[in-house]
Order: sequence, then structure tokens, then C-alpha cells
Amino acid sequence: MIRLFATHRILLPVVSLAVLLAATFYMQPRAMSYFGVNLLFNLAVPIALATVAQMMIIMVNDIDLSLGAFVSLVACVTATFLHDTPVLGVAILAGLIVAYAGIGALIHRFDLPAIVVTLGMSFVWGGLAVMILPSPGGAAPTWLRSLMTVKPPLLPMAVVAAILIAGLTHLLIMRSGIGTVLRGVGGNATSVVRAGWPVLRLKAGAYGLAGFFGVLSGMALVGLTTAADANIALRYTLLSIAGVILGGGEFVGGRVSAVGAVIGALTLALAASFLSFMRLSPDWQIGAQGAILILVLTARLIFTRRDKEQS
Amino acid sequence: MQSAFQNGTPIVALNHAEKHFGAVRALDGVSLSIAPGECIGLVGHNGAGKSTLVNLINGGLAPTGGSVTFPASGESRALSAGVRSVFQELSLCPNLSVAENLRISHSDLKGAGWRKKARAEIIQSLDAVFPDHGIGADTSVDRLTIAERQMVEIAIGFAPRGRDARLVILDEPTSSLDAGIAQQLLAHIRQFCADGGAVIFISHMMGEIFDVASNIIVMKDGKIVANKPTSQFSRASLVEAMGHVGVKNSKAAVRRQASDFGEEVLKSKDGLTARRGEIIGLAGLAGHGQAEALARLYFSNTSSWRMGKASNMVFVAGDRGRDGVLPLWSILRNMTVSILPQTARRGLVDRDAEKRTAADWKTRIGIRTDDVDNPILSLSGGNQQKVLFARALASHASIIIMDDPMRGVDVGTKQDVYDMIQTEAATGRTFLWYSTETEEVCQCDRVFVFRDGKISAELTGDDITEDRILEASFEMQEASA
Amino acid sequence: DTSGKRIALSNNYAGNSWRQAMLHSWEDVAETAVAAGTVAAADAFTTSENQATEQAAQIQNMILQGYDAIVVNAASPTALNGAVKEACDAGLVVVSFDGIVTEPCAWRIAVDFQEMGRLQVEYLAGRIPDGGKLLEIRGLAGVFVDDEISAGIHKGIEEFPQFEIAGAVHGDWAQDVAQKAVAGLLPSLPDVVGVVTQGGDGYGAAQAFKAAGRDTPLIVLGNRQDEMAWWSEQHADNGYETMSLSIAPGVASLSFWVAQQILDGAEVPKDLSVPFLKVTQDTLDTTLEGTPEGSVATIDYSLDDAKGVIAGAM
Amino acid sequence: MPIVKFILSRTWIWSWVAAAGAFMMVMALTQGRGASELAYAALSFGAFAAIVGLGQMLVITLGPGNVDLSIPATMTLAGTLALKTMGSDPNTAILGFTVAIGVGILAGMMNFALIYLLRLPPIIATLAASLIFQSIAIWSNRGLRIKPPEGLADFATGRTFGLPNVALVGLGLSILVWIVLERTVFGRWLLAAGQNLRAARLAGIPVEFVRATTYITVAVFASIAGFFLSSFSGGAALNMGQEYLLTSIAVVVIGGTSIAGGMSNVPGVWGASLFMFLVVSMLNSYGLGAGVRMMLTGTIIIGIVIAASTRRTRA
Ligand SMILES: Nc1ncnc2c1ncn2[C@@H]1O[C@H](COP(=O)(O)OP(=O)(O)OP(=O)(O)O)[C@@H](O)[C@H]1O
Ligand SMILES: Nc1ncnc2c1ncn2[C@@H]1O[C@H](COP(=O)(O)OP(=O)(O)OP(=O)(O)O)[C@@H](O)[C@H]1O
Ligand SMILES: O[C@@H]1[C@@H](O)[C@H](O)OC[C@H]1O
Ligand SMILES: [Mg+2]
Ligand SMILES: [Mg+2]
Repeated sequence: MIRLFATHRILLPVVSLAVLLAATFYMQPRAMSYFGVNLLFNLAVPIALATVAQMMIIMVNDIDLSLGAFVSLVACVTATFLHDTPVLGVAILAGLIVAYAGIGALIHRFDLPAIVVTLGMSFVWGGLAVMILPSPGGAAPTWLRSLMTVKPPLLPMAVVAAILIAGLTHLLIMRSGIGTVLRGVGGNATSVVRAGWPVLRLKAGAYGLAGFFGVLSGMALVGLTTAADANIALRYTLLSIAGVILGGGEFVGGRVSAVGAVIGALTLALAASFLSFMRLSPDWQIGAQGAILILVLTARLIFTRRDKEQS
Repeated sequence: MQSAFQNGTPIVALNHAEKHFGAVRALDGVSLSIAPGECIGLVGHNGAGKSTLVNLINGGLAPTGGSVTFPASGESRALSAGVRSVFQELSLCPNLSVAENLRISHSDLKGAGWRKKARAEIIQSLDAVFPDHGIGADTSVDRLTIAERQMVEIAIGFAPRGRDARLVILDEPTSSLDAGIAQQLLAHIRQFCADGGAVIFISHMMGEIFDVASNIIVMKDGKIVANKPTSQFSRASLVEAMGHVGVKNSKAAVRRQASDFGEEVLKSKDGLTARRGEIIGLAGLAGHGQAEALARLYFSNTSSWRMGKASNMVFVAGDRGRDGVLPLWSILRNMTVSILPQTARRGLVDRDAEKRTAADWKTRIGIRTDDVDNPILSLSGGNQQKVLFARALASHASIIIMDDPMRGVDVGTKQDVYDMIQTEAATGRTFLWYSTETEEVCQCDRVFVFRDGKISAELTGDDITEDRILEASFEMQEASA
Repeated sequence: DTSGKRIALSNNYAGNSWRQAMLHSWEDVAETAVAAGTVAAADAFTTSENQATEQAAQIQNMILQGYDAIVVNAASPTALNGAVKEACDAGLVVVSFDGIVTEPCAWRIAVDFQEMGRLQVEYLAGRIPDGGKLLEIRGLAGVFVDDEISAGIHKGIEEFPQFEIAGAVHGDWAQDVAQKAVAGLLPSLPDVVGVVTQGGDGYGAAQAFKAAGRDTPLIVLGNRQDEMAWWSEQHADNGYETMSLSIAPGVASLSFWVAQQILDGAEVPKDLSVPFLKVTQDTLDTTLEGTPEGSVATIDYSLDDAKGVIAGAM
Repeated sequence: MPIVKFILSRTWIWSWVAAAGAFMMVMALTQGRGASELAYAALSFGAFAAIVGLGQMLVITLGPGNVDLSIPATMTLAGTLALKTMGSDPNTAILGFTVAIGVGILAGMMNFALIYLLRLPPIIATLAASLIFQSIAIWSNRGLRIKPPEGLADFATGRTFGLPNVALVGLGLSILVWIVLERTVFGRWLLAAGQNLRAARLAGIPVEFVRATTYITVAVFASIAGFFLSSFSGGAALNMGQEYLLTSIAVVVIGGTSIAGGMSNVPGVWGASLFMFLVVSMLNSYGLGAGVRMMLTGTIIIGIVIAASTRRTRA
């Protein structure tokens, strides 16, 4: 059993999510419906996208402290420019992705610590967001709103979206050739350089992908909330990091899992709901979120540790 | 082979190539050309410039002066000229599978179904070099032993990768392989050269060099001091060319008896025992649990919470990058890190005592540097290893654990270290010594042979021979066959 | 009859004394109302970070939990609209207060924050007819309340052009942040006659002026007990006089009763407004007495007050 | 000019250059008026950032992945509990300080217990612990702002020999940290563990002791900062430490400490702390809006890091 969990790292996040979901359904049977599941998970969709974005950065051994501010900025752009002047909006979003790639190149070129550069960028993104929307507002483009509230047959939107995101990023990162090389950069950049790869471009590519998923995250968020503000997603920075780790990723060494990251994001979203169903005293509601984070990660530890002892 | 050397257009040609690191002339005007079919054995003391030469050829370093060209292919980059390198430090991506690692080196492996092709290619190459390797193409590299990783890396070096390899450079490829696997590699190299490929083979093991090389190049202090067909060297003349004087023939002093040692000072759960003043060898095929047993022993006898003034046990790492070197520090700080509490007063480092110790050991163990305040990474691999030895020997610890510590150490230094170990043992220090080289193990007073993570034999006295060790290493396989 | 109905409070932030007083006020009213059988439950929920996304999820959970009404102090007037709409569609009553939401299906119990800003300048004009330079302390950038109060202040400046804003800093509604920001600006700030604020920042500003060795200008305060205690001290020392105003945290209890009335079938207009709580020199001593140490001046609203507010808006 | 070369090769110089630059920019605006006031304010407020920064620096020195995200919550908890214990009564300052230190020790032990016993990555462990600390702070005092005892408040806002007392406290702690890092065996152990934990353990260093001590130290430093900050600003608030999360990391890395671990830099932390205060003060003085101000702050931070790194590679 332990072997099984160790060789298939993805099993543990899956099982944690399933257990948490079962407990949630037990406490709140109303949630066990098409409608209920959608309510439980639809706000996890932008979190999942942000987590995938963070995963791209962690994959190349960096960490992105600006992601929350970036998603907020994207949300502001989406609710203003993309709504009012779609062409300009698309151009700005594309520009943001290019900027992200540029940051990756900058970090590699000057061998800068990503943690500081992204910390600095969080101020830059935040400043831009405040300039675009000094006060909350804007509106989601109609097509985006209908996309995020679509009601597909059988499975609710949130589940369909999660499966799509997980599947596509898995193909991109875990299966494709270029994804393999990108993970190689995280595993041993020297060997990738020696094999003749332009690591500068690879790094820019990884950051560009992060920017791309960050843009998707911000857009999905506005589609759900219908409007934006400059601070709307600041929390995504830490949530996305926690999501990658919950999903079986590691901070160094290019060990990430696309499916795991999406599941990690869903687990985090569900954990918060689970707690609110428990109706704790308001004093302890915040602390309980910390406790549940510890709990879920401890399960992961038990299996990885046993595995190490056995091998 | 001789004729190929004379005729073919060189794959690579160096013309007065130089490489300086600040004041250090790592490579001091080297001219050399390598033709198809040649198998060059490259030897030299630690820090002679072998790895630097290799890095100049494969493009990892740009020459400070002179030129490196690839006449046979007319290409300007080593990779496109068909030059492959297997590096001294392992350079696989541990998070990727064996097949995925091939993908990193083989950039043309694109499109749908590339995994299938990659799997086939790496397995084919592994089969060709190391029959019965037992490595799966989808195994993640971090689950392989160090020897298996080395094998994968060598196999990637020889794999077709879309364009056949013309020149494969192997920088100490056998340092973590056991004798049997190393023989398979040597056989493959011979075949590869016979088929028109060229190889540069770097090793500190003279036997291997004589076994495989058609030509031997001797380097010393950044220069080529000899470049002749192998047949024109004898063991003695080669060692002399490398500049080692007074290398004694390894017939050491008379074998010591059980009565020469003190009381039992160590008894591990794995069954390892040691007496005071004894040198214990750990042998067996690489990756059969020797290193792990030593690590366990060390971890369970030392604390990660307390450190007394006199720790009883010290560790000499063989895998320097992972287990030994503190890369940001100077040679001095690396050397003294374990002995600080011995001289400290009220928790403050005694910096004069530290300087004295470093200067003392620099000369005693012969570290090639002009200043112990230089960064540790400015030393060649073998010299870094000497620093780790000094770190352990300078301590007051009575038990010294050595995890294949001679990896990459040159012949002359090895001899110095052997002598030092003998002397220290005579003063009552106990050594536990794991080595992949049977020759080294044979110098021990008692030997434990490992198989499948367990001790399969304990040899003493005249039983300590290469044959008996090999026998114990394979015992179980024969029994089950 | 609402005895079977369940009401939830969705709160996005608990990190300052104002919010704690608000939660306290809710707890009081909830306890008595549940004990009296007026409603079946009145639970309070707070998210861990001041974030609209988390609060949107919280509201969605409340729908699943089967509450009949949600009373919400929103992190953003617009970013919760999606979740609020979902709640309305599921048949819940949504009442927003303090941080109100713009979604039309919800009720709003608003304070005229613009007026709160304008009134400060008006008060200063009364005290200092000659006018002069002012320092503006703002709240948290990008947040609705900050923008509104500031807009009101600027309106006031247009109305009383003898005043001019000589400098502005963001104090994030926290004394220590305000203190730091003001201290950093003071060396380059010309003499100012007054400080216009947003609440929770006046005491910090006063500290900064004191540390720089400058005369304390007329600082409009925000009803925090420590501010009022300082004011009272200053008054005793040197006759210092000012004004203090803020929204009363007790508005949570008003919102509770409004929600209860809507559930009870009462006709309630979508937009209600409450006056802000103003403390003047005359009311300072009594207000200070009634405010627990370290808390915020407040008033608790009863069912009758709620009926009055509703009737007033009809 | 060997001295110039020596100075330019120090990574910490850039934070000082930037701080001086921001200072000059303000002075350009005021034609030199208010120089001493600005310097005084920068020292006072910079001290808090420097104290938490020193702690964070030690943790970051432990190597990649080591960081304490619970600093703000620890500051708040220490400030809240200390002020509650003192309850504005005179002559309770020592008692309050003891409570704050106690909170720091316990918080650090809690953080390290999660890291060591549960093997959680420090980022996650300290994040989770900080949520728990926040709850305890809320539960213990319900957000009431209790005034510090007068004597303590006077000390926190007062000055000695013309320097702010809080800056002197910060300076004392800096000297202590500097001595530990440069001269003591423990400092060597810490730097070694930060370069390669496994190698350090194999060299006989009690690495878990080193890590535990470091995580407790950062929490104690946060507690000291929280204690003095709440005394300085007239009471503890639940959101008191919030801005010190990013600030504590920023001052460490802007100050030239390598996030790869194994290397520390005390003067840089001070340069960066002064800079972080002065840059906001400069942008405020020029009357820039919040958006522009944030953008410029971010850009300047990145600029300093690039300047420091290109210097390093050339040197
Ligand atoms: N990056 C560097 N910076 C400074 N000096 C260097 C650097 N790399 C190598 N050297 C120096 O160049 C010389 C040659 O080193 P090299 O690694 O080529 O030796 P080697 O022959 O491969 O030794 P070994 O057998 O120990 O591996 C040594 O003196 C070494 O200290
Ligand atoms: N068997 C082992 N193989 C490899 N690494 C190990 C092994 N045991 C421990 N380590 C490494 O050493 C570090 C400290 O080990 P450990 O906690 O076992 O110390 P300890 O000696 O048991 O301490 P104490 O005796 O005080 O409890 C761990 O972080 C781990 O990475
Ligand atoms: O909600 C706001 C509160 O957080 C702030 O402190 O004071 C004004 C209120 O509107
Ligand atoms: Mg070498
Ligand atoms: Mg060997």
C-alpha cells in the first residue's frame, strides 16, 4: 500500500480530496448535487489556473511572489479594457504574458533571485492595477460571464473545467518533449545547457506559460465575480504555492505534477468550505484553516517517509 | 588502430589552447588532434588540467588563448561535430526518467510518440554497453543507485541520438563502477574505436588505461608531457611521466594480527564490528548497501542535536558535492569546520588555531593551492577530496568512516593517504573504509563483503584476496543459478 | 413569523478594533434574538484574509448550508456580485452594510462616505475660516471606502477653496501604518493647519507630529477609544478641540433586524442609509465613558430602530 | 583605488546607495530642510524592519526554502499578549517584555516542530502556524487596543544621545547577530548548514539544533519588534505586523544576503530597512499617487538587485 502511494505520487492528493469531499457531503448532504458541487468548486477554477501558473515557476526551481498581484491586474484589465475595447484588451493581456517571459529571461540572464524580482514585480503589478481601477468596478465581458456560468450536461462547469485544465497541462508538462526539457531545467540545469539547449529561452518559456495561465486565472475570476478590484486575488500567491505542494510538488528539483496541482487547488478550496460547514467560533475560524493545511500535508508526509525508510 | 591514427582527418584539433582562471594556468598551451579510431588514455595528477581540457573540447569553457576546431565535420560547435561528453560529476536530471534524460540530450526526438522512440533507443544503448543492466527506461533517475546513474549517463553518451557519436569523452567514468561493470565498458570502448569512433578516456586506474588505450597522453601542470602509443609505456614509466616519485609497490608492511588491536569499539545492528586501531574494509559490488550501512552507522552514533567537544566519529565523504564540500567557503573553513569546538573558547572561534591547523594540513597532505583562503571550488576534484581527508584526520575522533573516499584521487596522493591511514591506525584510531576498488580493500585488516544490503562474508588475514571478495560478492547469484 | 429562519453574517475581515466591535454587536443581537425565538440561528463567519474571492466562496457555502438570509459586509462592492446573484437566485435574502454590494437584488444599508469626507472639510472651515494647508490620510488603496471618503474630501475642498491638500499618504486605517507614513512625509511637508482622515489613523498621525516636534494641527478623528482618550487629555491640557466621526460598528445589529424584517415579509426599500456617528466636544465625555477601552464608539440598534430606518426610507 | 574596489565589491553597498539616493531626493525637494527629522524618522521606523529583517536573514541563511511567514502574526501575538498583561499599569515593562519573549520562544518552537516533526516545507509550516497565531491573538483580546504603560511608551518613542531608542535596540541586536555570525562556532555551523545540510550533518554539525535555534531566534526577534512597535504606536492592533511579511524578506535580499543560503549580511539589512522607509517617504513627498508609488517601489527594488548582482559577477 505504501509502495503504491510512493510510486504513484498522485494517489495521495486524490485520496485526500476524496476523503475531504466525503466528509463535506456527510456534513452538508445538500452539497451532493449538480448545483452543490458547482457551488463548492466554481471559485476553485481560477485558483487551479493560478496554481498551474505557480507550478510552471516552481518547475524551474523559482518561486513567484507576484502571482496574486498579477492575477488581480489581469482581472482589472479584463473587467475594463477587455470589456470596453476587446482588441486593446487582448493586446494588453498578450503584452502581460510577454512581460512575464521577459522577467524569466531577466532572472536567468543576470542570475537574480526570483523571490526578490517577483517580490518587486508584485509592487509593479499592484501599482498598475490600482491605476486601472482605483476603486472596485468594471464588468465582465458577457461571453466570459456565460462561459463561466455555462451548465454542461452530466458534470457541472467547475468539474469539467478542472478536468480540462489538469488534462491539458499534464499533456503539456509531463508528456510533451518540451515539457520534459522544462522539467529538466529544474532537475539539473547544467545538463540541459550541456546538451545544447538555450536555457535562457526555456526559462522565458516557463515564465511565459506562467503568465499565460495567470491571465486565464484572472479572466476566469472576473467571469465568476462579474467585476474586479485591485486587491481581488492577492491571496492567490500563497494559495497557489500551497496548492502545488499539496499536489505533490516540491520546491526544488523540477518535481511537479500538473494533475496534482489542480487537485491541490481543489482541496484547498474545499477545505475552507468544510470548515465553514463545521460552524466554529469566529475566533478560531482563521486558525482552523491553518490546522487543516497542516493535517492534509501530514498525510503526505507519512507516506513519503515510510517510503524512504523502506528503500 | 595505429594506422587510423596516422591517416584520418582529426575530429578535433587543439592548437596552443590555453585556459587561465585568474592566475591559475589550468591549461598552458596544449596542442593535440584526435583522429577516428583513436582511443586516448588521458592521465595526470589531480589538478593537472584533464577536466579543463575536456571542457575546452566540448565547448563548456572558451579557451583563453589558442584554438579548438573540428576539421572532420567542419562544424564549429562540439555537439554538432559529434563530440559527446560524460562528465566527472554526474549530470543527469534526477527528476526525469531514464528515457526522458535521453530526450534532453537528443533534441531532434520530437513529435508524437517520441517517448516510445526514446525508450527503445536508450535500452538499446544500455544493452550494447552493459548487457544485463536491469535498468528500466521509465524508472526515475533518483531511484537509481549511483552506479546505475553512471551507466545511464555512459549509455546516453554512446546512444545514436540522430547523429552517430564521433568522439566520446569519458571523464573518470568508472569511479563509481565495480570491476565487472567497468570491464563491460572497456570492452564496449574497444569495439567502438575498432568501428571508427574515437574516445578520450580519463582515469586514475592505470590498469584500465593500459587495458583500453591505444595512445596515452600524460598531463602535468596544465601541459602535455608525454603523448605516445600505449605500447611504449610501462607501468613504471607512466607513473614516472606523471611526476610521482617514490610510489612504493603496494606490498605494504606485514599483515597485522588480531592481537595487534585493542578492544572492540564498535558493533552495529548490521553486524559490522571494529576494534581499536583496526582498518575495516567494506567491499562488494557497487550499490549493495555499503554506503548506506556507513551512513546509518554514522547517523546513529552522532547527534543532530548535540555536539560535544570531542566527537567520537568522523566521516569522509566520497560523493563530495552531495556529502562533503561546503561550496561557498574557502579551503581553510572547509578544513576546520569539524574541529572548531576543540579549540573554541566560550563559543568563539579561535582563529589563530584555525590558521595553524590549516597551514599544517596543507603541507602534510599536499593540497595544491597557493593560499588556503582561496575558495574550495577552485581546487580540482582530487584536491577537494584531500581537504575532506584533512578535515577528518585533524579531529580528535577515534573512529573514521570513509565512504569510497579515493574517488578521483591520483595515484601519488592515494599512496600518501594509505600511509597516513596506516600511521593513524597505529596510534589507535579505527577506520571503516568502503571502496569500489578491490586493491584498496585488500590493504585492510578485516573485510566485510556486502550483497543485497547485507553482509555476506567476513574475511580476515590471508583470506582477504580479490578472488575471495569477488566470490562473496556473487555467492548468492551462483547459489540461486 | 421568522422563528424558523436562519440568518448568517458574512464578514471579510476581523483584523481591526472596528470589525471586532462589529462582530461583538452581532453576537449580542444574535444571542438575544435566538434566545427569544425570533430567529432559529444567526451565525457569524469570517474569512481569514481580507479577500473578495474567499468571501465569494463563503457566500456560496451559506447557500449550501440552507440559510434564509445573508447579512454581508463585503470586501468589494462588485467582486461579490456573482455570488450574491447566486444567493438571490436560490431564494436567499441578501442584506449588505458598511462594505455594500452593487448587485441590484441585494439590500444596501449604506453610510454616505462621501458626505463623511465632505463634512470634515466643512467642520475645518468653521474652525479655521482663513483656511490653509491640509494633510490627507487615506485608507487602503484600491478599496471602495477609501476612494469614496477621499472623493468627499476633495468635494469639500472645492466647496471651501481656502483649503488646499499639501500632501497625502495611505495609512491603511491602521494607527501604526499611518504614524509611519506621516512621519516619512513630515520633513518635506509645509506647516499644515488640519488633518483629514478616514478613521483608525488619527492617533497615529498625532504621534508622528509629536515625534517630529511639530505643533499638533487640528486632526479629525475616527471614534476609536484611544483617539478620543487622547483628545480628552489634550483638551484638559490645552483646550484642544476637534471632531470625530465614523460609521458605528453597531450597524451590524441594524442589518440583522432589517434582514429579519424582510424575512418577515415587510416591504423594505433596497437602499437604506444610516447616519454616521459623530462625536463633538459636547458629547465626548459621555461617548468616551460608554466605549470600552481599546474599542470603538458604537450604538446598538433595536428592532424599533430598524423599523424607523425602514419607515424613513419609504 | 583598492578601497573603492573593496567597497564596491560588497553586496550591501547598494542598499545604502539606494537609501542615500532616496534621502537626497527628498532633500532636493525641501532644499535641505528637515534633514535631521527625516534621518531620525528613518532610523526609528527602519529599526522595526531591521529587527525582523535580522531574524529573517538568519532563517534565509539556512538555505533554499527556509523562510518565516509567521513574522507578522508573531509580532501581533507578542504585542497583544504583552500589552494585555501589562494593562497600562506602571512598572510592568519588564513583565511585558518577558511575556513577549516567551511568546517568541513558543512561536518559534511551534514553527520548528511543524518543520521537524511533520517535515513540512517551512513556507507552508510557518504560513499555517501564522493562521493559528492570529486566532490566538483574536481570541485573547478581541482586537481591543490597550495602551502601553506610560514609561514604556516614553522609552519606545524616546531618544538617547540623539538617536531613537528603538534604533539603539536594533543596533544592539545587529551587533549581537554580527558577532554570532562572524566569530562564533554557532555562526559557522549556521553558515555551513545553509550551504549543504547533509554535508554539514556529515561534518559533525548538530544541524537540527542549529535549525531549531534559528527558527526560535527569528520568532523572538519578531516578538521584540512587536513589543516595541505596539509600545511605540500606542497599542497592539490585530493587523499590526501585516506589512512586515514582505518587508522582512525584502530587506534581507535587497541587503545582499543570498537566498541560496550559507551567506549573511548584517549591514545590508540596515541599508535596506532605511531604504524601504525612505523610498515611500520620497514618493509621498513628490505627491505621487498610490499606483505610481507602488510601481516605482517595485522597479527600484529590482534595480538594486540587478546592480548588486552585476557587480558581483564582475568582481
Ligand atoms: N573554475 C575554476 N576556477 C579557478 N580554478 C580552476 C577552476 N577550474 C579548475 N581550476 C584549476 O585548474 C586546474 C586544473 O583543474 P582540472 O579540474 O582540470 O584538473 P583535473 O586534472 O581534472 O584533476 P582531477 O583529477 O582532480 O579531476 C586546477 O589547479 C584547478 O584548481
Ligand atoms: N539513514 C540515513 N540515510 C541518509 N540520511 C539520513 C539517514 N538518517 C538521517 N539522515 C539525515 O540526517 C539528518 C538528521 O538525522 P537524524 O534526525 O536521524 O539525527 P539523529 O542522529 O537521529 O539525532 P538524535 O540522535 O539527536 O536524535 C536528517 O535530516 C536526514 O536527512
Ligand atoms: O469597514 C471599515 C473598517 O474596516 C474601517 O476600519 O473603518 C471604516 C469601516 O467602514
Ligand atoms: Mg577532473
Ligand atoms: Mg572507484
